[in-house]
Amino acid sequence: MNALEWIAAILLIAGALFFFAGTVGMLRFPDAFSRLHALTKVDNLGLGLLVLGLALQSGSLAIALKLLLIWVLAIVAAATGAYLVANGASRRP
Amino acid sequence: MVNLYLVFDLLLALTLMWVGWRTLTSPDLFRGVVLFIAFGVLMTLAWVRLEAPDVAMAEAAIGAGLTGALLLDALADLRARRSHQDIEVSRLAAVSVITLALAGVLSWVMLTLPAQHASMHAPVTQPPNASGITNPVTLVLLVYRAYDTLLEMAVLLLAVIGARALHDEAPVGRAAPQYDLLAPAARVLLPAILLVAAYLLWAGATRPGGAFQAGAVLGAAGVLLRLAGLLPSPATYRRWMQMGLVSGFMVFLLVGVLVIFAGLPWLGYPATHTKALILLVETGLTLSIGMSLLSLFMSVPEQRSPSTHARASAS
Amino acid sequence: MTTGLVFAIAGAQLFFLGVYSLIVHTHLLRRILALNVMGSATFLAIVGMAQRAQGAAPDPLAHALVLTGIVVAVSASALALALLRQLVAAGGGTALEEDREA
Amino acid sequence: MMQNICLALAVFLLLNVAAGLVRIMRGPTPADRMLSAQLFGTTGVGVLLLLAEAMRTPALRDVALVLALLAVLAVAAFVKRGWPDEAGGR
Repeated sequence: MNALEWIAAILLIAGALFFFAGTVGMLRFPDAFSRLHALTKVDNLGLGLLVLGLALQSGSLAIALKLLLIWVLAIVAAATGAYLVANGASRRP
Repeated sequence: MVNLYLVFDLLLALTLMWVGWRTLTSPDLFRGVVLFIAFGVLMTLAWVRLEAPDVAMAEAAIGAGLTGALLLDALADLRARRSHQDIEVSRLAAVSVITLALAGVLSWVMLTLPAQHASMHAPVTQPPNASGITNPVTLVLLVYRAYDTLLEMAVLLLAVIGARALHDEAPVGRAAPQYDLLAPAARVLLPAILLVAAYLLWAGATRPGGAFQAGAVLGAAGVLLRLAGLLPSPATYRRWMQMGLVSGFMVFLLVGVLVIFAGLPWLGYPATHTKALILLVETGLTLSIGMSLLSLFMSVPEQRSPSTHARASAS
Repeated sequence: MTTGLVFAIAGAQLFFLGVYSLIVHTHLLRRILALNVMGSATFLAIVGMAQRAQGAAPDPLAHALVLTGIVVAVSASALALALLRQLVAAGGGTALEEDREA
Repeated sequence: MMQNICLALAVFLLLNVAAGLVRIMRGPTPADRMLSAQLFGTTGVGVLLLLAEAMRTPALRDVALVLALLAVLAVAAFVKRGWPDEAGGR
Protein backbone atom coordinates (compact mmCIF):
# COMPACT_ATOMS: atom_id res chain seq x y z
CA MET A 1 0.00 0.00 0.00
CA ASN A 2 1.27 3.46 -0.88
CA ALA A 3 0.90 6.61 1.22
CA LEU A 4 -2.32 7.68 -0.46
CA GLU A 5 -3.93 4.33 0.27
CA TRP A 6 -2.86 4.53 3.88
CA ILE A 7 -4.48 7.94 4.24
CA ALA A 8 -7.62 6.68 2.51
CA ALA A 9 -7.77 3.64 4.80
CA ILE A 10 -7.40 5.81 7.90
CA LEU A 11 -10.19 8.12 6.68
CA LEU A 12 -12.46 5.14 5.98
CA ILE A 13 -11.86 3.68 9.43
CA ALA A 14 -12.41 7.07 11.07
CA GLY A 15 -15.69 7.39 9.16
CA ALA A 16 -16.80 3.93 10.26
CA LEU A 17 -16.02 4.88 13.87
CA PHE A 18 -18.41 7.82 13.56
CA PHE A 19 -21.10 5.43 12.30
CA PHE A 20 -20.38 3.31 15.36
CA ALA A 21 -20.49 6.32 17.69
CA GLY A 22 -23.79 7.40 16.15
CA THR A 23 -25.31 3.97 16.62
CA VAL A 24 -24.11 3.81 20.23
CA GLY A 25 -25.56 7.27 20.82
CA MET A 26 -28.83 6.20 19.23
CA LEU A 27 -29.02 3.32 21.68
CA ARG A 28 -27.64 4.96 24.83
CA PHE A 29 -28.82 8.57 24.78
CA PRO A 30 -31.86 9.29 26.95
CA ASP A 31 -34.29 11.13 24.63
CA ALA A 32 -35.15 11.87 21.01
CA PHE A 33 -33.28 15.19 20.89
CA SER A 34 -29.95 13.86 22.11
CA ARG A 35 -30.37 10.85 19.81
CA LEU A 36 -30.84 13.31 16.97
CA HIS A 37 -27.47 14.80 17.92
CA ALA A 38 -25.90 11.36 17.52
CA LEU A 39 -27.61 10.83 14.16
CA THR A 40 -26.27 14.08 12.66
CA LYS A 41 -22.68 13.01 13.41
CA VAL A 42 -23.28 9.97 11.22
CA ASP A 43 -24.70 11.99 8.32
CA ASN A 44 -22.03 14.70 8.37
CA LEU A 45 -18.80 13.21 9.65
CA GLY A 46 -19.38 9.49 9.23
CA LEU A 47 -20.52 9.61 5.62
CA GLY A 48 -18.25 12.61 4.96
CA LEU A 49 -15.03 10.86 6.01
CA LEU A 50 -16.12 7.71 4.18
CA VAL A 51 -16.70 9.69 0.98
CA LEU A 52 -13.38 11.50 1.38
CA GLY A 53 -11.49 8.24 1.82
CA LEU A 54 -13.19 6.56 -1.13
CA ALA A 55 -12.71 9.64 -3.33
CA LEU A 56 -8.99 9.81 -2.49
CA GLN A 57 -8.27 6.27 -3.54
CA SER A 58 -10.65 6.18 -6.54
CA GLY A 59 -8.09 8.06 -8.64
CA SER A 60 -10.83 9.50 -10.83
CA LEU A 61 -12.23 13.00 -10.72
CA ALA A 62 -15.63 11.89 -12.06
CA ILE A 63 -16.05 9.31 -9.31
CA ALA A 64 -14.83 11.75 -6.66
CA LEU A 65 -17.37 14.34 -7.81
CA LYS A 66 -20.19 11.81 -7.81
CA LEU A 67 -19.27 10.73 -4.28
CA LEU A 68 -19.23 14.37 -3.21
CA LEU A 69 -22.66 14.88 -4.80
CA ILE A 70 -24.04 11.89 -2.90
CA TRP A 71 -22.69 13.31 0.36
CA VAL A 72 -24.10 16.81 -0.25
CA LEU A 73 -27.53 15.45 -1.19
CA ALA A 74 -27.52 13.10 1.80
CA ILE A 75 -26.74 16.06 4.07
CA VAL A 76 -29.53 18.22 2.61
CA ALA A 77 -32.00 15.34 2.97
CA ALA A 78 -30.82 14.36 6.44
CA ALA A 79 -30.74 17.92 7.76
CA THR A 80 -34.29 18.48 6.52
CA GLY A 81 -35.47 15.23 8.06
CA ALA A 82 -33.73 15.95 11.37
CA TYR A 83 -35.22 19.44 11.53
CA LEU A 84 -38.73 18.23 10.74
CA VAL A 85 -38.62 15.43 13.30
CA ALA A 86 -37.12 17.69 16.01
CA ASN A 87 -39.65 20.43 15.33
CA GLY A 88 -42.51 17.97 15.43
CA ALA A 89 -41.23 16.32 18.58
CA SER A 90 -40.80 19.64 20.38
CA ARG A 91 -44.43 20.56 19.65
CA ARG A 92 -45.76 17.38 21.16
CA PRO A 93 -45.76 16.73 24.90
CA MET B 1 -9.19 -16.83 6.28
CA VAL B 2 -12.88 -16.33 6.82
CA ASN B 3 -14.88 -15.52 3.74
CA LEU B 4 -16.04 -12.01 4.62
CA TYR B 5 -18.62 -12.03 1.84
CA LEU B 6 -20.26 -15.07 3.38
CA VAL B 7 -20.23 -13.34 6.78
CA PHE B 8 -21.86 -10.30 5.20
CA ASP B 9 -24.49 -12.41 3.40
CA LEU B 10 -25.40 -14.49 6.44
CA LEU B 11 -25.59 -11.43 8.70
CA LEU B 12 -27.75 -9.60 6.14
CA ALA B 13 -30.04 -12.60 5.58
CA LEU B 14 -30.53 -13.13 9.32
CA THR B 15 -31.24 -9.42 9.91
CA LEU B 16 -33.65 -9.44 6.98
CA MET B 17 -35.58 -12.40 8.38
CA TRP B 18 -35.64 -10.89 11.86
CA VAL B 19 -36.93 -7.54 10.58
CA GLY B 20 -39.55 -9.32 8.47
CA TRP B 21 -40.67 -11.30 11.48
CA ARG B 22 -40.93 -8.24 13.73
CA THR B 23 -42.70 -6.27 10.97
CA LEU B 24 -45.44 -8.85 10.96
CA THR B 25 -45.67 -9.50 14.70
CA SER B 26 -45.36 -6.05 16.29
CA PRO B 27 -48.70 -5.21 17.91
CA ASP B 28 -48.06 -1.51 17.21
CA LEU B 29 -48.66 -1.01 13.49
CA PHE B 30 -46.61 2.19 13.36
CA ARG B 31 -43.61 0.20 14.53
CA GLY B 32 -44.44 -2.42 11.93
CA VAL B 33 -44.44 0.18 9.16
CA VAL B 34 -41.12 1.72 10.27
CA LEU B 35 -39.63 -1.77 10.41
CA PHE B 36 -40.92 -2.35 6.88
CA ILE B 37 -39.06 0.77 5.69
CA ALA B 38 -35.90 -0.70 7.28
CA PHE B 39 -36.76 -3.95 5.50
CA GLY B 40 -36.67 -2.06 2.19
CA VAL B 41 -33.16 -0.75 2.92
CA LEU B 42 -31.99 -4.29 3.75
CA MET B 43 -33.62 -5.64 0.57
CA THR B 44 -31.64 -3.05 -1.43
CA LEU B 45 -28.43 -4.44 0.08
CA ALA B 46 -29.56 -8.00 -0.67
CA TRP B 47 -30.07 -7.14 -4.37
CA VAL B 48 -26.60 -5.65 -4.43
CA ARG B 49 -25.13 -8.89 -3.11
CA LEU B 50 -27.17 -10.86 -5.66
CA GLU B 51 -25.45 -8.80 -8.37
CA ALA B 52 -28.70 -7.16 -9.39
CA PRO B 53 -27.94 -3.41 -9.30
CA ASP B 54 -30.92 -2.73 -11.59
CA VAL B 55 -33.26 -4.24 -9.04
CA ALA B 56 -31.40 -2.59 -6.13
CA MET B 57 -32.07 0.82 -7.68
CA ALA B 58 -35.79 0.18 -7.99
CA GLU B 59 -35.91 -1.19 -4.45
CA ALA B 60 -34.07 1.87 -3.08
CA ALA B 61 -36.62 4.18 -4.70
CA ILE B 62 -39.74 2.09 -4.07
CA GLY B 63 -39.07 -0.21 -1.11
CA ALA B 64 -37.10 2.23 0.99
CA GLY B 65 -38.88 5.41 -0.14
CA LEU B 66 -42.29 5.30 -1.81
CA THR B 67 -43.87 2.30 -0.07
CA GLY B 68 -42.94 3.70 3.33
CA ALA B 69 -44.52 7.04 2.46
CA LEU B 70 -47.66 5.29 1.17
CA LEU B 71 -48.03 3.15 4.31
CA LEU B 72 -47.42 6.04 6.73
CA ASP B 73 -49.92 8.10 4.78
CA ALA B 74 -52.55 5.36 5.02
CA LEU B 75 -51.82 4.75 8.70
CA ALA B 76 -52.72 8.37 9.42
CA ASP B 77 -56.31 7.65 8.39
CA LEU B 78 -56.72 4.65 10.65
CA ARG B 79 -57.92 4.95 14.21
CA ALA B 80 -57.13 1.33 15.05
CA ARG B 81 -53.36 1.23 14.99
CA ARG B 82 -52.86 -1.93 16.96
CA SER B 83 -53.20 -5.41 15.62
CA HIS B 84 -53.17 -8.67 17.52
CA GLN B 85 -53.30 -12.27 16.53
CA ASP B 86 -56.95 -13.04 16.41
CA ILE B 87 -57.31 -16.78 16.37
CA GLU B 88 -57.94 -19.70 18.73
CA VAL B 89 -54.96 -21.48 20.26
CA SER B 90 -55.62 -24.81 18.56
CA ARG B 91 -55.84 -23.23 15.09
CA LEU B 92 -52.80 -21.07 15.84
CA ALA B 93 -50.82 -24.21 16.64
CA ALA B 94 -52.01 -25.89 13.44
CA VAL B 95 -51.11 -22.86 11.30
CA SER B 96 -47.68 -22.58 12.95
CA VAL B 97 -46.87 -26.24 12.39
CA ILE B 98 -48.05 -26.24 8.78
CA THR B 99 -46.23 -23.05 7.75
CA LEU B 100 -43.04 -24.15 9.55
CA ALA B 101 -43.18 -27.52 7.80
CA LEU B 102 -43.75 -25.93 4.40
CA ALA B 103 -40.86 -23.51 4.95
CA GLY B 104 -38.67 -26.50 5.88
CA VAL B 105 -39.69 -28.48 2.81
CA LEU B 106 -39.10 -25.53 0.46
CA SER B 107 -35.67 -24.85 1.99
CA TRP B 108 -34.77 -28.54 1.62
CA VAL B 109 -35.81 -28.51 -2.04
CA MET B 110 -33.76 -25.36 -2.65
CA LEU B 111 -30.71 -26.91 -1.01
CA THR B 112 -30.89 -30.20 -2.88
CA LEU B 113 -31.91 -28.98 -6.33
CA PRO B 114 -28.99 -29.45 -8.74
CA ALA B 115 -27.53 -26.11 -9.68
CA GLN B 116 -28.04 -26.36 -13.42
CA HIS B 117 -30.45 -24.16 -15.23
CA ALA B 118 -31.13 -22.67 -18.57
CA SER B 119 -30.10 -19.05 -18.49
CA MET B 120 -31.01 -16.18 -20.74
CA HIS B 121 -27.54 -14.90 -20.15
CA ALA B 122 -25.83 -16.21 -23.27
CA PRO B 123 -28.33 -14.91 -25.85
CA VAL B 124 -28.80 -11.62 -24.04
CA THR B 125 -25.14 -10.70 -23.69
CA GLN B 126 -24.61 -11.20 -27.41
CA PRO B 127 -27.09 -8.80 -28.99
CA PRO B 128 -28.37 -9.97 -32.36
CA ASN B 129 -27.76 -6.60 -33.93
CA ALA B 130 -25.76 -3.49 -33.25
CA SER B 131 -28.57 -1.93 -31.26
CA GLY B 132 -26.23 -0.06 -28.94
CA ILE B 133 -28.10 -1.41 -25.92
CA THR B 134 -25.66 -3.29 -23.75
CA ASN B 135 -27.54 -3.46 -20.46
CA PRO B 136 -28.96 -7.01 -20.57
CA VAL B 137 -31.90 -6.16 -18.29
CA THR B 138 -33.01 -3.36 -20.62
CA LEU B 139 -32.65 -5.74 -23.55
CA VAL B 140 -34.94 -8.27 -21.86
CA LEU B 141 -37.50 -5.63 -20.91
CA LEU B 142 -37.72 -3.83 -24.24
CA VAL B 143 -36.55 -6.28 -26.88
CA TYR B 144 -36.83 -9.92 -25.88
CA ARG B 145 -39.87 -9.68 -23.63
CA ALA B 146 -41.38 -6.43 -24.86
CA TYR B 147 -44.87 -7.98 -24.87
CA ASP B 148 -44.63 -8.64 -21.13
CA THR B 149 -43.51 -5.10 -20.44
CA LEU B 150 -46.33 -3.68 -22.55
CA LEU B 151 -48.92 -5.69 -20.64
CA GLU B 152 -47.26 -4.77 -17.38
CA MET B 153 -47.91 -1.13 -18.20
CA ALA B 154 -51.54 -2.04 -18.77
CA VAL B 155 -51.66 -3.62 -15.30
CA LEU B 156 -50.19 -0.47 -13.79
CA LEU B 157 -52.76 1.62 -15.62
CA LEU B 158 -55.55 -0.62 -14.33
CA ALA B 159 -54.37 -0.19 -10.74
CA VAL B 160 -54.44 3.59 -11.19
CA ILE B 161 -57.91 3.50 -12.73
CA GLY B 162 -59.06 1.30 -9.84
CA ALA B 163 -57.69 3.64 -7.21
CA ARG B 164 -59.08 6.70 -8.96
CA ALA B 165 -62.48 5.12 -9.28
CA LEU B 166 -62.57 4.98 -5.49
CA HIS B 167 -61.64 8.58 -4.94
CA ASP B 168 -60.82 11.68 -6.81
CA GLU B 169 -57.71 13.63 -5.91
CA ALA B 170 -57.88 15.24 -2.54
CA PRO B 171 -57.51 19.02 -2.59
CA VAL B 172 -54.16 20.38 -1.47
CA GLY B 173 -55.68 23.40 0.21
CA ARG B 174 -53.70 23.11 3.42
CA ALA B 175 -51.52 26.18 4.01
CA ALA B 176 -47.93 25.39 4.82
CA PRO B 177 -47.10 26.46 8.39
CA GLN B 178 -44.34 29.03 8.87
CA TYR B 179 -41.86 26.69 10.55
CA ASP B 180 -42.04 24.35 7.61
CA LEU B 181 -38.63 23.58 6.13
CA LEU B 182 -39.90 20.86 3.83
CA ALA B 183 -41.01 23.20 1.02
CA PRO B 184 -37.65 25.00 0.60
CA ALA B 185 -35.78 21.71 0.97
CA ALA B 186 -38.02 20.12 -1.66
CA ARG B 187 -37.24 23.06 -3.97
CA VAL B 188 -33.53 22.37 -3.50
CA LEU B 189 -33.86 18.62 -3.92
CA LEU B 190 -36.29 18.68 -6.86
CA PRO B 191 -33.76 19.60 -9.60
CA ALA B 192 -31.38 16.97 -8.23
CA ILE B 193 -34.10 14.29 -8.22
CA LEU B 194 -35.22 15.16 -11.76
CA LEU B 195 -31.62 15.13 -12.93
CA VAL B 196 -31.10 11.69 -11.37
CA ALA B 197 -34.27 10.43 -13.06
CA ALA B 198 -33.07 11.69 -16.46
CA TYR B 199 -29.62 10.23 -15.85
CA LEU B 200 -31.04 6.82 -14.95
CA LEU B 201 -33.23 6.84 -18.06
CA TRP B 202 -30.24 7.64 -20.25
CA ALA B 203 -27.90 5.26 -18.43
CA GLY B 204 -30.33 2.37 -18.87
CA ALA B 205 -29.03 1.61 -22.34
CA THR B 206 -25.54 0.70 -21.24
CA ARG B 207 -25.49 0.59 -17.43
CA PRO B 208 -27.89 -0.40 -14.67
CA GLY B 209 -30.88 1.93 -14.82
CA GLY B 210 -33.77 2.44 -17.21
CA ALA B 211 -37.43 3.35 -17.38
CA PHE B 212 -38.55 1.55 -14.23
CA GLN B 213 -35.92 3.09 -11.98
CA ALA B 214 -36.26 6.52 -13.56
CA GLY B 215 -40.06 6.31 -13.30
CA ALA B 216 -39.88 5.40 -9.63
CA VAL B 217 -37.58 8.34 -8.95
CA LEU B 218 -39.88 10.64 -10.95
CA GLY B 219 -42.90 9.46 -8.98
CA ALA B 220 -41.02 10.04 -5.75
CA ALA B 221 -40.29 13.61 -6.84
CA GLY B 222 -44.02 14.18 -7.32
CA VAL B 223 -44.84 12.68 -3.94
CA LEU B 224 -42.23 14.89 -2.27
CA LEU B 225 -43.74 17.99 -3.91
CA ARG B 226 -47.18 16.96 -2.80
CA LEU B 227 -46.08 16.37 0.79
CA ALA B 228 -44.37 19.76 0.77
CA GLY B 229 -47.62 21.35 -0.42
CA LEU B 230 -45.99 22.60 -3.62
CA LEU B 231 -48.31 20.89 -6.11
CA PRO B 232 -51.09 23.12 -7.37
CA SER B 233 -54.69 21.97 -7.28
CA PRO B 234 -55.10 18.80 -9.37
CA ALA B 235 -57.85 20.41 -11.44
CA THR B 236 -55.30 22.64 -13.18
CA TYR B 237 -53.21 19.83 -14.57
CA ARG B 238 -55.62 16.90 -14.69
CA ARG B 239 -55.45 16.66 -18.48
CA TRP B 240 -51.64 16.68 -18.51
CA MET B 241 -51.59 14.04 -15.88
CA GLN B 242 -53.97 11.81 -17.79
CA MET B 243 -51.83 12.17 -20.89
CA GLY B 244 -48.75 11.32 -18.89
CA LEU B 245 -50.49 8.29 -17.42
CA VAL B 246 -51.26 6.71 -20.78
CA SER B 247 -48.14 7.95 -22.59
CA GLY B 248 -46.04 4.88 -21.89
CA PHE B 249 -48.65 2.39 -23.00
CA MET B 250 -49.61 4.44 -26.06
CA VAL B 251 -46.07 5.16 -27.29
CA PHE B 252 -45.14 1.52 -26.80
CA LEU B 253 -48.24 0.34 -28.65
CA LEU B 254 -47.76 2.88 -31.43
CA VAL B 255 -44.15 1.87 -32.02
CA GLY B 256 -45.12 -1.78 -31.81
CA VAL B 257 -47.83 -1.36 -34.45
CA LEU B 258 -46.00 1.07 -36.76
CA VAL B 259 -43.09 -1.30 -37.25
CA ILE B 260 -45.53 -3.76 -38.83
CA PHE B 261 -45.88 -1.34 -41.77
CA ALA B 262 -42.14 -1.47 -42.15
CA GLY B 263 -42.47 -5.21 -42.67
CA LEU B 264 -41.24 -6.14 -39.21
CA PRO B 265 -42.92 -8.42 -36.68
CA TRP B 266 -45.18 -6.88 -34.02
CA LEU B 267 -43.06 -5.09 -31.40
CA GLY B 268 -39.92 -5.71 -33.42
CA TYR B 269 -37.35 -2.99 -33.92
CA PRO B 270 -35.81 -1.93 -37.24
CA ALA B 271 -32.08 -2.46 -37.45
CA THR B 272 -31.24 1.18 -38.06
CA HIS B 273 -32.95 3.27 -35.40
CA THR B 274 -33.19 0.75 -32.60
CA LYS B 275 -31.57 2.83 -29.90
CA ALA B 276 -33.54 5.98 -30.65
CA LEU B 277 -36.82 4.03 -30.73
CA ILE B 278 -36.05 2.24 -27.48
CA LEU B 279 -35.16 5.54 -25.84
CA LEU B 280 -38.47 6.99 -27.07
CA VAL B 281 -40.42 4.06 -25.63
CA GLU B 282 -38.46 4.27 -22.40
CA THR B 283 -39.18 7.98 -22.04
CA GLY B 284 -42.89 7.25 -22.39
CA LEU B 285 -42.64 4.44 -19.87
CA THR B 286 -40.78 6.66 -17.40
CA LEU B 287 -43.47 9.35 -17.60
CA SER B 288 -46.21 6.75 -17.23
CA ILE B 289 -44.65 5.01 -14.26
CA GLY B 290 -43.89 8.30 -12.53
CA MET B 291 -47.42 9.63 -13.07
CA SER B 292 -48.96 6.33 -12.00
CA LEU B 293 -47.08 6.25 -8.72
CA LEU B 294 -47.91 9.89 -7.99
CA SER B 295 -51.52 9.32 -8.96
CA LEU B 296 -51.78 6.27 -6.69
CA PHE B 297 -50.38 8.36 -3.87
CA MET B 298 -52.86 11.16 -4.51
CA SER B 299 -56.06 9.16 -4.69
CA VAL B 300 -56.77 9.33 -0.99
CA PRO B 301 -59.98 10.49 0.70
CA GLU B 302 -58.17 13.10 2.75
CA GLN B 303 -61.12 15.34 3.37
CA ARG B 304 -63.35 12.55 4.61
CA SER B 305 -61.25 11.45 7.53
CA PRO B 306 -62.04 13.31 10.77
CA SER B 307 -58.72 12.41 12.45
CA THR B 308 -56.71 13.84 9.58
CA HIS B 309 -58.81 16.93 9.54
CA ALA B 310 -58.21 17.59 13.20
CA ARG B 311 -54.47 17.16 12.80
CA ALA B 312 -54.39 19.34 9.71
CA SER B 313 -56.05 22.24 11.45
CA ALA B 314 -53.91 21.80 14.55
CA SER B 315 -50.60 22.08 12.76
CA MET C 1 -23.05 -21.91 0.53
CA THR C 2 -23.37 -19.31 -2.22
CA THR C 3 -24.89 -15.85 -1.93
CA GLY C 4 -27.80 -16.93 -4.12
CA LEU C 5 -28.64 -19.88 -1.93
CA VAL C 6 -28.40 -17.85 1.30
CA PHE C 7 -30.96 -15.33 0.07
CA ALA C 8 -33.17 -17.91 -1.64
CA ILE C 9 -33.53 -19.75 1.66
CA ALA C 10 -34.10 -16.50 3.55
CA GLY C 11 -36.83 -15.83 0.96
CA ALA C 12 -38.43 -19.22 1.63
CA GLN C 13 -38.61 -18.52 5.37
CA LEU C 14 -39.95 -14.99 4.83
CA PHE C 15 -42.60 -16.22 2.42
CA PHE C 16 -44.12 -18.64 4.91
CA LEU C 17 -43.76 -16.06 7.66
CA GLY C 18 -45.96 -13.88 5.49
CA VAL C 19 -48.45 -16.70 4.95
CA TYR C 20 -48.61 -17.30 8.70
CA SER C 21 -49.17 -13.63 9.39
CA LEU C 22 -51.82 -13.41 6.68
CA ILE C 23 -53.79 -16.19 8.36
CA VAL C 24 -53.52 -15.23 12.02
CA HIS C 25 -54.00 -11.47 11.72
CA THR C 26 -57.25 -9.80 10.79
CA HIS C 27 -56.15 -6.16 10.68
CA LEU C 28 -56.09 -5.35 6.97
CA LEU C 29 -53.03 -3.09 7.11
CA ARG C 30 -51.14 -5.99 8.67
CA ARG C 31 -52.32 -8.22 5.84
CA ILE C 32 -51.11 -5.70 3.25
CA LEU C 33 -47.73 -5.69 5.02
CA ALA C 34 -47.75 -9.50 4.98
CA LEU C 35 -48.46 -9.57 1.23
CA ASN C 36 -45.61 -7.14 0.66
CA VAL C 37 -43.20 -9.29 2.66
CA MET C 38 -44.37 -12.34 0.69
CA GLY C 39 -43.75 -10.46 -2.55
CA SER C 40 -40.21 -9.49 -1.55
CA ALA C 41 -39.59 -13.04 -0.38
CA THR C 42 -40.69 -14.43 -3.75
CA PHE C 43 -38.39 -12.01 -5.58
CA LEU C 44 -35.49 -13.06 -3.36
CA ALA C 45 -36.22 -16.73 -4.08
CA ILE C 46 -36.40 -16.15 -7.86
CA VAL C 47 -33.14 -14.21 -8.16
CA GLY C 48 -31.40 -16.29 -5.48
CA MET C 49 -32.25 -19.60 -7.16
CA ALA C 50 -31.14 -18.28 -10.56
CA GLN C 51 -27.79 -17.47 -8.98
CA ARG C 52 -27.25 -20.40 -6.65
CA ALA C 53 -24.46 -22.08 -8.62
CA GLN C 54 -20.93 -21.17 -7.60
CA GLY C 55 -19.72 -18.36 -9.84
CA ALA C 56 -22.98 -18.17 -11.77
CA ALA C 57 -23.42 -15.09 -13.94
CA PRO C 58 -26.39 -12.89 -13.06
CA ASP C 59 -29.55 -13.86 -14.98
CA PRO C 60 -30.99 -10.74 -16.65
CA LEU C 61 -34.33 -12.46 -17.25
CA ALA C 62 -34.84 -12.96 -13.51
CA HIS C 63 -33.77 -9.38 -12.85
CA ALA C 64 -36.21 -8.00 -15.42
CA LEU C 65 -39.00 -10.14 -13.99
CA VAL C 66 -38.36 -8.89 -10.46
CA LEU C 67 -37.93 -5.29 -11.59
CA THR C 68 -41.40 -5.21 -13.11
CA GLY C 69 -42.66 -7.20 -10.13
CA ILE C 70 -41.55 -4.51 -7.68
CA VAL C 71 -43.41 -1.82 -9.61
CA VAL C 72 -46.55 -3.94 -9.86
CA ALA C 73 -46.32 -4.80 -6.15
CA VAL C 74 -46.22 -1.16 -5.10
CA SER C 75 -49.18 -0.27 -7.31
CA ALA C 76 -51.17 -3.25 -6.00
CA SER C 77 -50.36 -2.15 -2.44
CA ALA C 78 -51.48 1.39 -3.21
CA LEU C 79 -54.77 0.06 -4.61
CA ALA C 80 -55.23 -2.15 -1.54
CA LEU C 81 -54.55 0.81 0.77
CA ALA C 82 -57.09 2.91 -1.15
CA LEU C 83 -59.65 0.14 -0.69
CA LEU C 84 -58.83 -0.10 3.01
CA ARG C 85 -59.34 3.63 3.45
CA GLN C 86 -62.62 3.48 1.61
CA LEU C 87 -63.70 0.71 3.98
CA VAL C 88 -62.70 2.75 7.02
CA ALA C 89 -64.36 5.91 5.67
CA ALA C 90 -67.55 3.93 5.09
CA GLY C 91 -67.52 2.81 8.72
CA GLY C 92 -66.47 -0.75 8.00
CA GLY C 93 -63.53 -0.83 10.42
CA THR C 94 -60.14 -2.29 9.70
CA ALA C 95 -61.05 -5.98 9.41
CA LEU C 96 -63.24 -7.93 7.03
CA GLU C 97 -66.74 -8.77 8.19
CA GLU C 98 -66.33 -12.55 8.23
CA ASP C 99 -63.20 -12.18 10.35
CA ARG C 100 -64.93 -10.02 12.92
CA GLU C 101 -67.72 -12.53 13.33
CA ALA C 102 -65.34 -15.44 13.83
CA MET D 1 -5.98 -4.83 0.14
CA MET D 2 -8.19 -1.77 -0.19
CA GLN D 3 -11.05 -4.00 -1.26
CA ASN D 4 -10.66 -6.12 1.86
CA ILE D 5 -10.69 -3.06 4.08
CA CYS D 6 -13.87 -1.83 2.39
CA LEU D 7 -15.53 -5.21 2.75
CA ALA D 8 -14.57 -5.49 6.41
CA LEU D 9 -15.92 -2.01 7.08
CA ALA D 10 -19.14 -2.90 5.22
CA VAL D 11 -19.60 -5.87 7.56
CA PHE D 12 -18.91 -3.55 10.50
CA LEU D 13 -21.54 -1.04 9.31
CA LEU D 14 -24.04 -3.86 8.78
CA LEU D 15 -23.49 -4.85 12.43
CA ASN D 16 -24.29 -1.25 13.34
CA VAL D 17 -27.50 -1.48 11.33
CA ALA D 18 -28.50 -4.62 13.20
CA ALA D 19 -27.77 -2.90 16.53
CA GLY D 20 -29.78 0.15 15.47
CA LEU D 21 -32.84 -2.08 15.13
CA VAL D 22 -33.06 -2.12 18.92
CA ARG D 23 -34.04 1.55 18.89
CA ILE D 24 -36.81 0.96 16.34
CA MET D 25 -38.12 -1.80 18.58
CA ARG D 26 -37.90 0.13 21.85
CA GLY D 27 -39.04 3.56 20.66
CA PRO D 28 -40.48 4.82 22.91
CA THR D 29 -41.85 7.73 20.85
CA PRO D 30 -42.60 7.63 17.10
CA ALA D 31 -39.84 10.23 16.62
CA ASP D 32 -37.27 7.79 18.03
CA ARG D 33 -38.37 5.06 15.64
CA MET D 34 -38.30 7.42 12.69
CA LEU D 35 -34.81 8.67 13.58
CA SER D 36 -33.59 5.07 13.66
CA ALA D 37 -35.05 4.56 10.21
CA GLN D 38 -33.10 7.61 9.04
CA LEU D 39 -29.92 6.15 10.56
CA PHE D 40 -30.71 2.98 8.62
CA GLY D 41 -30.86 4.92 5.38
CA THR D 42 -27.57 6.77 5.93
CA THR D 43 -25.75 3.62 7.04
CA GLY D 44 -27.20 1.87 4.00
CA VAL D 45 -25.69 4.57 1.77
CA GLY D 46 -22.34 4.00 3.50
CA VAL D 47 -22.53 0.23 2.99
CA LEU D 48 -23.42 0.70 -0.69
CA LEU D 49 -20.45 3.01 -1.28
CA LEU D 50 -18.10 0.56 0.43
CA LEU D 51 -19.49 -2.37 -1.53
CA ALA D 52 -19.13 -0.41 -4.78
CA GLU D 53 -15.41 -0.41 -4.06
CA ALA D 54 -15.18 -3.95 -2.66
CA MET D 55 -17.28 -5.62 -5.39
CA ARG D 56 -15.87 -3.33 -8.11
CA THR D 57 -19.38 -2.41 -9.25
CA PRO D 58 -19.56 1.34 -10.02
CA ALA D 59 -23.34 1.12 -10.52
CA LEU D 60 -23.73 0.77 -6.76
CA ARG D 61 -22.86 4.46 -6.43
CA ASP D 62 -26.01 5.21 -8.44
CA VAL D 63 -27.99 2.99 -6.07
CA ALA D 64 -26.50 4.93 -3.14
CA LEU D 65 -27.48 8.18 -4.87
CA VAL D 66 -31.09 7.08 -5.21
CA LEU D 67 -31.22 5.84 -1.62
CA ALA D 68 -29.70 9.07 -0.25
CA LEU D 69 -32.19 11.18 -2.20
CA LEU D 70 -35.35 9.26 -1.47
CA ALA D 71 -34.84 8.32 2.18
CA VAL D 72 -36.20 11.77 3.01
CA LEU D 73 -39.55 10.77 1.50
CA ALA D 74 -40.51 8.51 4.39
CA VAL D 75 -39.54 11.17 6.94
CA ALA D 76 -41.56 13.78 5.06
CA ALA D 77 -44.60 11.49 4.93
CA PHE D 78 -44.17 10.74 8.62
CA VAL D 79 -43.99 14.38 9.68
CA LYS D 80 -46.76 15.57 7.36
CA ARG D 81 -49.23 12.76 7.67
CA GLY D 82 -48.25 9.75 9.67
CA TRP D 83 -47.29 11.03 13.10
CA PRO D 84 -49.43 9.06 15.56
CA ASP D 85 -50.88 11.00 18.47
CA GLU D 86 -49.30 8.81 21.12
CA ALA D 87 -46.35 6.50 21.40
CA GLY D 88 -48.26 3.39 20.52
CA GLY D 89 -51.38 4.76 18.91
CA ARG D 90 -54.63 3.54 20.34
